[in-house]
Amino acid sequence: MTAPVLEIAGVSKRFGTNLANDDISMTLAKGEVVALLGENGAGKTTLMSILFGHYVPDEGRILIDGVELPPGKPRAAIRAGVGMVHQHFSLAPNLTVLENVMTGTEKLLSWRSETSAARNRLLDISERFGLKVDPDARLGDLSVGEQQRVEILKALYNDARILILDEPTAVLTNIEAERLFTTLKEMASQGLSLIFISHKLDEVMAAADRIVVLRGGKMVAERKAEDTNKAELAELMVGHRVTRPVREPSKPGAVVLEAADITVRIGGVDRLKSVSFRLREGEILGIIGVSGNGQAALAHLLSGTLSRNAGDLRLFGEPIGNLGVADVVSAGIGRIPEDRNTEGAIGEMAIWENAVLERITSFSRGGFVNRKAGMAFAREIIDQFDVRGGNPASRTRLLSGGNMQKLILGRNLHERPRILIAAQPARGLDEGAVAAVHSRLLEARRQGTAVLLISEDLDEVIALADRIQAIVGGRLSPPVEADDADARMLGLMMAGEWQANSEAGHAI
Amino acid sequence: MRFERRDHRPLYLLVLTPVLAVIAALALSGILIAIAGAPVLEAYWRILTSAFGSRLSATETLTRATPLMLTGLAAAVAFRARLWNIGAEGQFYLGAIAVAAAGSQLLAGLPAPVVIPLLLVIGAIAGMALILIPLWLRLRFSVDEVVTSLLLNFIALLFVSMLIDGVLKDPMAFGWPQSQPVSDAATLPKLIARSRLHIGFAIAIGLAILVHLIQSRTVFGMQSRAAGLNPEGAVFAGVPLGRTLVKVACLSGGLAGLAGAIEVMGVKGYVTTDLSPGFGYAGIVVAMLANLNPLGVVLAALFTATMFVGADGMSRSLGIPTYIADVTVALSLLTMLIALFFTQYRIRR
Amino acid sequence: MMQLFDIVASAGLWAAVLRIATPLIFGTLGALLCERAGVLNLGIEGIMTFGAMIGWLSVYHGADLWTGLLIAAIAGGVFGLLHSALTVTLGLSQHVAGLGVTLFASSFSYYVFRLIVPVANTPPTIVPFQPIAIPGLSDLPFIGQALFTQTAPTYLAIVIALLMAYIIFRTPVGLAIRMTGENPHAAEAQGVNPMKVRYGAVIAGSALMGMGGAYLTLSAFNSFFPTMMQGRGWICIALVVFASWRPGRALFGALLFAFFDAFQLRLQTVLSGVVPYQIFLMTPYILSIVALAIMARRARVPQALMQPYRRGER
Amino acid sequence: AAPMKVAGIHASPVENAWNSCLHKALQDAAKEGVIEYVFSEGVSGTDYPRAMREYAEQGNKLIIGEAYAVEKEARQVAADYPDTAFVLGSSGEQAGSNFGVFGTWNHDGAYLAGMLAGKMTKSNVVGSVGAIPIPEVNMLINAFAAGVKAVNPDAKHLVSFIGTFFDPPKAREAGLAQIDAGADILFGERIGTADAAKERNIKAVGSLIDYTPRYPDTVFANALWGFRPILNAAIADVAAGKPVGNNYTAFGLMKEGGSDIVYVKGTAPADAEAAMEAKRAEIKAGTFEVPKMMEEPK
Ligand SMILES: Nc1ncnc2c1ncn2[C@@H]1O[C@H](COP(=O)(O)OP(=O)(O)OP(=O)(O)O)[C@@H](O)[C@H]1O
Ligand SMILES: Nc1ncnc2c1ncn2[C@@H]1O[C@H](COP(=O)(O)OP(=O)(O)OP(=O)(O)O)[C@@H](O)[C@H]1O
Ligand SMILES: [Mg+2]
Ligand SMILES: [Mg+2]
Repeated sequence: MTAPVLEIAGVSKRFGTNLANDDISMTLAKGEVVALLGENGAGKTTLMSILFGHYVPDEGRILIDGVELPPGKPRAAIRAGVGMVHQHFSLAPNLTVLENVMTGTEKLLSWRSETSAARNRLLDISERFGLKVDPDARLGDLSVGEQQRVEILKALYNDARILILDEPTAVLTNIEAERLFTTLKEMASQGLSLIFISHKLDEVMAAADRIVVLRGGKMVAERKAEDTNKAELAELMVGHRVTRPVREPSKPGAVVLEAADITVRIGGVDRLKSVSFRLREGEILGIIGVSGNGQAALAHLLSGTLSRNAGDLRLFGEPIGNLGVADVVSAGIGRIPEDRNTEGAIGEMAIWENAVLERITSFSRGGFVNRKAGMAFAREIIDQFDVRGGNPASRTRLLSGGNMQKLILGRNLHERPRILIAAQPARGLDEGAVAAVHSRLLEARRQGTAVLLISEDLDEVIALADRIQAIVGGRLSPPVEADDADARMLGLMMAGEWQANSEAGHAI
Repeated sequence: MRFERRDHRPLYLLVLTPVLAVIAALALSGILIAIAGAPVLEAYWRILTSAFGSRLSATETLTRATPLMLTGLAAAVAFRARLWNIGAEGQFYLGAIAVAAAGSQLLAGLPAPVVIPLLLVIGAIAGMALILIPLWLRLRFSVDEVVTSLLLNFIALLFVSMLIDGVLKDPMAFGWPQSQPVSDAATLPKLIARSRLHIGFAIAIGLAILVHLIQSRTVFGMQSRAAGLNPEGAVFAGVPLGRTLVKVACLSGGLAGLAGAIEVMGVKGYVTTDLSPGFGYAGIVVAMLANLNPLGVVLAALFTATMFVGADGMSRSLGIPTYIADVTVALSLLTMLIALFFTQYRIRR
Repeated sequence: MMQLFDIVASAGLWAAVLRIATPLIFGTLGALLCERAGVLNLGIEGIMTFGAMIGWLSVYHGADLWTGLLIAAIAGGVFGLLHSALTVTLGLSQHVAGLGVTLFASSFSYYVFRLIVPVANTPPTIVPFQPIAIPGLSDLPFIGQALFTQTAPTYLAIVIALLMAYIIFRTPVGLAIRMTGENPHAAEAQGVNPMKVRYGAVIAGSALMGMGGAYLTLSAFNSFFPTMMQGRGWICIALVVFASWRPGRALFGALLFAFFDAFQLRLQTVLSGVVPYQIFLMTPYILSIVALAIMARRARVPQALMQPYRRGER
Repeated sequence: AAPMKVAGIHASPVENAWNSCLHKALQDAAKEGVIEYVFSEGVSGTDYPRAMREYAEQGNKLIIGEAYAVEKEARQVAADYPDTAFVLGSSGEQAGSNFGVFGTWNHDGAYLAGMLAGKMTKSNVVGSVGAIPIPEVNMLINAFAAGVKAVNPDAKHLVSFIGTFFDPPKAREAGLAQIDAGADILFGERIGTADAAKERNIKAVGSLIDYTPRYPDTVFANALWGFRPILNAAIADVAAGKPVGNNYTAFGLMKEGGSDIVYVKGTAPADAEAAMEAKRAEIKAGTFEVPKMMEEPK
């Protein structure tokens, strides 16, 4: 075997009392694709940040082609050929693509930016790797997928030979993700070495040559892709066997929520166009679709933060007007927002406050908050939903994504809602956390809750939903029974193919 | 060298760091005092006695702390909700002029128990009215309120200057631009006779406690905090964002207006354009020193007033330039800010 | 109406506009540079005061005018260093640190001035910058007298405005500054040290503020007075927003503001006593707010403005 | 006898012309060994009463300053410290036995300077730049204008206020604006005005103190005001144990020798100087009184 391009030797890093990386060593060969796998908080991002010079390790060394990198110097890492695509994009929305890419690439104290040369070079690279972008577009105007491309181009522009991608597909649609991995494979064949982090085992199995698993800051396993399988990886990650729960047959009850010809217009654009659906007690209705097709508007409408421009909504059989958040909550509708960090929780507030904020009227009297009751409520959620990493009084920001999601689930399911609007409930979670969220949703269904599951993850929807509708360009397809559906058919629906066939009844 | 956020704040640190800050500030201003040729140790002693050494100095310190508490609360309330109200100075003046207008003309002749509460409310309302302008601009046009509220300070001051030079001018002031005085009934009773300390001081402390209760115990307090920390999250949780901000703004502007009202009714009796030596701006610093905690504001205001009154008196008794007082206050604020930082962070490597 | 027209058509008005605008141009550019890198510098009022004091004091003690201006710039830079230490290294709240710097810098200026300069019946004077008639241009009718008979710092201010526009939009360091103001994490990820960029921008910006203050004592007037800054620094903070963080527009904004001021001074000579003088003085502030309301939607605030950047913290 | 302990409290920095009159007189007295002088400057309205009390408690016998912004409280303080004498610049009346007041009445000089200016102007436009229209500023500007009108009824008189006591660059701009509007002689109630005149090579009149040394070829006349006579009278009263609850303004009048005009001879036409000197003599003799007009000049 040839000498590794990258060697991580005995790296440890401590945050306060928390040992985030514990004596980790690994290597990467030229042209190799390594997947880094682990639960939320296992230390993956930390390790990669050390490699890139964001963090200074407490112990250990990073060697590129056998030469040690000075710790804590991103510039040195870039020079040595390391490129990093961050878990949370590091881009400036107000600058152009070219400006985002060019930052820091020239000698700082020169009298001129060689803009046109840089534009040509960027176009060359984007041509070569099939990553198409408009260099002069304002970054904030691009879709998430395009922004991801810019992130990769940034690294390639710096002549990266080692590319690190931290959860690159967390915000991409399946199609975009597939396209990305094709590109990455292509890059590897051109001699680039890659490390990517992902929670999606399918991706890992499909794209990686080798898989490294972290747990609790330690490296617990290393496998060649051909020598392992999804089940083993899941078990290695979590430390015990994980199985995703399966849906049992159920008898849906009465229709609790019915939408007819609903239209929602935001800023002059129709985000929802005559959308109709029916949601029954004890069933999960899955709404699939590529993000940006109206899911957010649908979720916000039903969550009480958006009002409709046209159409009828019937709740428990009664026609209703526009709903505010308070109405929605008091009507017994639970809501799991798409983005737990911005909408789902207020990071700087205590866990108990986040638990009660949306139903504050039931935890207050005469305008005064009943702190004791709130704390008790939070403690119950923490116990029942296995929220780890904090007590009711600690700041919510300190919870990991999975645990924050459990908190959000808990505050909604605790009161056994009649309807639950769940938008991307398992996004970015590790295998164990995904299983936990899924089983909670199924349990709610068993207890008679009507669940509207909005998701981009086909596997998730097929596994959980009783019926499935696709959302495309603000329109909703007719429902199909999940048992009749397969990935190919759903793929067609997500591409908007139902319209052609819908006249022929439910021919598919 | 890096800074790392502390998980726990040990008690000794919370006590020790402010003390170190004061020592550092005094050491630095000691250098300046020495340069002026005055005995440094004696200067320190004079600072102490000038702030608390006699009945006069102690009551003066508390009197000067009173408006700082109120403007400090105004800033703390607004900043908690991320409403960057830099306009307390202008709100202070509007509160003051409203009280002067009402207290000298409209309500003259009413007995004290009626007129005093009424005037306090009027002062608060005037402060609210002014802050609603930047708030409206923010909600309607998304104009950053830092700048608009700052600019409104100058407009408010000129407006007051115009009034006290015109319709509200005191004809007994021989043409000097000053407002008519508020009636005797409208003068706040003294807390201590033969001093300037008035019940406004007690009102300020009472309001600090009230604001503390509002912020820590009420639904509105929780919602305004949520709105400040994460507006999107707050909206999702059903917090009426606009309405909450309006309420926060009214509370903040009201407190600043009240500060002006109380300064007029308690101390000066009428309005001139030099009523406030920057109380509105100082309130911002007081609020930050207090970490936006309403009860902390009381302490921070007392601290600031102590430093000022102490150093001011010291300069007089030692015959060094009066400006040393502001220098000492500024140094204490800066060192105190740094000290507060180190109660939250530790140095690593 | 005729009188108003005469005022606007007088070369004297436009010459005054440039003079009144000069300290504002320096200050606004300084504040703009800081904010482009993500740091609000409310220390400006104090830094300008100190610049005015130290620049004047240096010349009073024998330095030549340009050295005085340079010393004011350096002193401004030193206060910029203080502000950076507080807001960049420690990441303290930028409002408050700025107000603290202003309080310190201005009271310190007065204290030093009082210690060093003996109190005299009238404040001691220096020989300030003299107007330079630019040969050829200054002989042009109207424009010549209006624009080309200023003192050297005024020309310098305009050159700096154009230079800054070039640097911010056309050079690598300008891009690094903009990126730091938009997203310091992204800057760091590209190997640009946001801390250093912020330090540099705040120090350089504060140096400009110091020069703006010095203009008042080295050109607009020939003595230093405590309290002479009169809120000019705060105006600059407003002008930065008015200018949507663009140097060219900052130049325009400063000139516009100065126009209001020069205009009201002249309007008083024809309308004296009819309208309270406070109304005239208010106009520039009111119009600034109106302009903000009109422009705000289009303004692109640096996204990381007022957000501290701490390495290794999320 | 040991020098009397006297304290000065200045709301403005002592560079401010008015305060500098007080400050200079006090410093001179201290140099002569008559008094022992301590002072505070830049004292805001809120802090002013405290400064008075502190100086009183420190055993100062006489406290000199300005009550304008604190008229009510200052009297309160005086009442609380009956053993200390307070003599303050004020628009109000004296109070009790220990609270004396004085005004700044140098309008006689301003009137006389106006008489010179009225004969000197070629454009027939003169201008005055003031701080804010308070009575004593108004009186001064009105007297100047009256002097101009007395000798040249057709002359036009421009007035600007800069809205603050302390912004010399702004006063200069206001002066330039008046020159642009045609004025060729400026009356500078505020420092900074003469700078405009100097820049445009016209003449200016100063107020309170003698500006001619500072602007040799520009300021040709000054309406002086001397505080020393007032101070001497107050010191004498205190030393003699007499109550100081008097109005000391008169000691600052021209006919009492407190104020005067100084001018550069030969700048104005000889007949103008002669006419002015005649008026000056009348004022000193008490046969002519310059009108006291306190309303805002138009
Ligand atoms: N800046 C920080 N300050 C303090 N602790 C941190 C910091 N960053 C990470 N940690 C700690 O390090 C541990 C590892 O975090 P890291 O972000 O590396 O996890 P991860 O494996 O990337 O998780 P995920 O899959 O959720 O992205 C966490 O448990 C956390 O406690
Ligand atoms: N500033 C911080 N200080 C200390 N611990 C932190 C900090 N930020 C995050 N953590 C810890 O990091 C761990 C992982 O957090 P992280 O945000 O990576 O979760 P995540 O699952 O990746 O969330 P997301 O899905 O939103 O990316 C958590 O255990 C949390 O306690
Ligand atoms: Mg991670
Ligand atoms: Mg994650």
